[in-house]
Amino acid sequence: MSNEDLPADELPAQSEFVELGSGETALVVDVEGFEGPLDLLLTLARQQKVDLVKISILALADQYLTFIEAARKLRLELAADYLVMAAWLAYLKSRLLLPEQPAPDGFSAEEMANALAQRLRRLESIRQVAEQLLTRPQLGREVFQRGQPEPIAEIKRPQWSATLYDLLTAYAMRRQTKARAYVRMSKRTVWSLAEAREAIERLIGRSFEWSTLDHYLLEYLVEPSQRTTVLASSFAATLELVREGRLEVHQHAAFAPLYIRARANAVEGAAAEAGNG
Amino acid sequence: MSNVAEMRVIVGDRERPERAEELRILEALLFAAEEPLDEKTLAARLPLGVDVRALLAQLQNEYASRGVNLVRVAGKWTLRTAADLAWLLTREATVPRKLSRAAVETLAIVAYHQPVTRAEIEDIRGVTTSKGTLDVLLETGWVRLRGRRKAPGRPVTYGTTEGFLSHFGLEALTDLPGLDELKGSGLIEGALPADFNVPVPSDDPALREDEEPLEPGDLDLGLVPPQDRTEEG
Amino acid sequence: MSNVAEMRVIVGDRERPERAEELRILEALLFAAEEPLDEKTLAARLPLGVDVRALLAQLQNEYASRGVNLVRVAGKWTLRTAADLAWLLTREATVPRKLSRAAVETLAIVAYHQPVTRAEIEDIRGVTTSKGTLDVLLETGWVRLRGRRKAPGRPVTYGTTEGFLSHFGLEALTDLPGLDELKGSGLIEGALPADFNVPVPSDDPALREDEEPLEPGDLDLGLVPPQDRTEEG
Repeated sequence: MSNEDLPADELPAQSEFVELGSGETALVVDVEGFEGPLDLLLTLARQQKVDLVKISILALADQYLTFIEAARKLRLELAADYLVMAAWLAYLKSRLLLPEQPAPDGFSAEEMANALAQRLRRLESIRQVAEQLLTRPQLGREVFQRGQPEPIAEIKRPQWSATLYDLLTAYAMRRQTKARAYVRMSKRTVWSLAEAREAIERLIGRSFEWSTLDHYLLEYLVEPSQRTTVLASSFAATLELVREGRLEVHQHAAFAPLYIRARANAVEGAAAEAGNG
Repeated sequence: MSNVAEMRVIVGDRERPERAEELRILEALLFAAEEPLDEKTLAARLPLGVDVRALLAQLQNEYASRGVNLVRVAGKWTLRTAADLAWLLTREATVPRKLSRAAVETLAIVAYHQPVTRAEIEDIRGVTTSKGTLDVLLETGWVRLRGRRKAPGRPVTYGTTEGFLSHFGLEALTDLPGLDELKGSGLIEGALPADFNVPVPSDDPALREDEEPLEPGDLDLGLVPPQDRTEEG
Repeated sequence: MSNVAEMRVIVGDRERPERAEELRILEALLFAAEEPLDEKTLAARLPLGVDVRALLAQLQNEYASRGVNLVRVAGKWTLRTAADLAWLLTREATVPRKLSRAAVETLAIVAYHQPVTRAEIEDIRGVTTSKGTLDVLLETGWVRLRGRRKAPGRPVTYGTTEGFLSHFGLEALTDLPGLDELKGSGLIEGALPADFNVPVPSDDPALREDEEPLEPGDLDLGLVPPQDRTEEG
């Protein structure tokens, strides 16, 4: 036999050959080349050169067993599958040779043999159709699609979404924040003590002349609405600065103008401080 | 006319059996090629002595009226979709996008305070509103240009559309909650100045007394999408 | 010669408006596409009320004698080079990896006996199918996991894909070569239980009565590189 009649598109590497010396058929087999016991059986069956329907299972079983015997003598490693098949064929052979008797599993030897023949036919036919399939023009081998397809460009159109809740939350939040911001603005019309103190320190500076607090305030803070708060804060800040010994304050009588001036030593001290800073 | 048609039929019929095998080869080569092919490459695949240039001219002519044309680019030949069918090769896809916070806020202000100018929106929001924000809102189809305010600079006034109502599931603009409802739902809470109010919105399409109509050309402002915006997303 | 050419040019010019625009669009779509298109997709790009099937038939006829043919694979339409020009084009083709004999046989069994389990494949081949063989087939994209057989062990069922039909230029699974003979000789039933008398292979994505859906994770089986899988587990 030869491997050429195998419907394979790829022949296995011929690694090992076994020649059976019996003579009647020069059986050259490559164990590595078989795809399992069924494949081996199919190859052997083809040697009977008859339709698989009319195959002699008995002869086939003999051939298979001969092959396995030879392979074992040569200490070829055979997969368990092959040996299982051999055992089963030996059993089948014995059944076929004996007069028919009811089998333990309910199948007659004839039925078992037919089932095997059917399996072989099925394998052979699938190989035939596989071969036919492969002879079809294949994409990328015999037929080609467009080499430079022109892909469809996607123009993305945004579909905007927002919920009524988003809308109302955003609106309420913004209006509210804005409204609160105005309230804070109106508080600025009050002059804080810190602001007053900073202003007085800045205004009097190094002036050692007596001058009225009113004079300073009217000159620099003319807005009438702020006079009260400015005067109150300034007076409080002035008293604090006096307590710290940085200002001198003088008043002739109740409700008379307040005179203030910087204290000389305090200014020196402050100047020294500023120098250090 | 019928003469021409007849002639075509005859010519067409005669052409088919005469059509050179070389033309089939040429067209298969050009179809399968992954890049434009030059005449030398094509000639190498054709029977010796074939006039490649003449064949290409014939093929080009055959394809001229078809959906695919044989064109020459950089001295090489390739099949290309006919230029007038380029639109076939684009597909519009809608991409869901969420409005930015600034846009949602501006939209709400337009809804409640319409007709409203950009300066008024900015005054309410307390921040500058970018041109892009209003453009996006115009693109949504929820905001429209109403007219112009009769005031120095004649600023454009904005209002909402029917599309706005339908997107937000409002039967009418007056369905927008008022101050009491906003307070009731907890969206506005805490102390507010006495003069704080939420206007009763109206999208009456009739221009108000202080509005005048838009001029032709004003409408183009936000309705024609700039080319790049479509690609952006 | 110059006369004929001239005549053709004139006819060509007159022809342009006469050839249905729909045919140009159809041809452009099919030329541009990266993969076969179904009639629905084509119809969506054509004017309403156009008989797509009739147009396709006309186009198929027009292209029948050309170097590029309009063919139907997996129920979809695509342009492909004429099969008789294979000799011309194979030279530059990157030949896809050749399948082993075991893989080819397994592929055929999956195609003709689907939905089929690994045990059934092994029964037909009479040999254990290595995991690698099925992996290779899954990798080609021609074979897919369909579901699980409602049977002890819930084995996975395999079937072919559209890519399989497309690769072998089959319009449908019923076009498989030799299918009728296989059916006639009763060799197609394979190991299907007697009460499921379905004598024809089917790649219908709908699961059969004796199949149940895959679970999430099953699909990773052949698609994730093996080393990742082992790390995971």
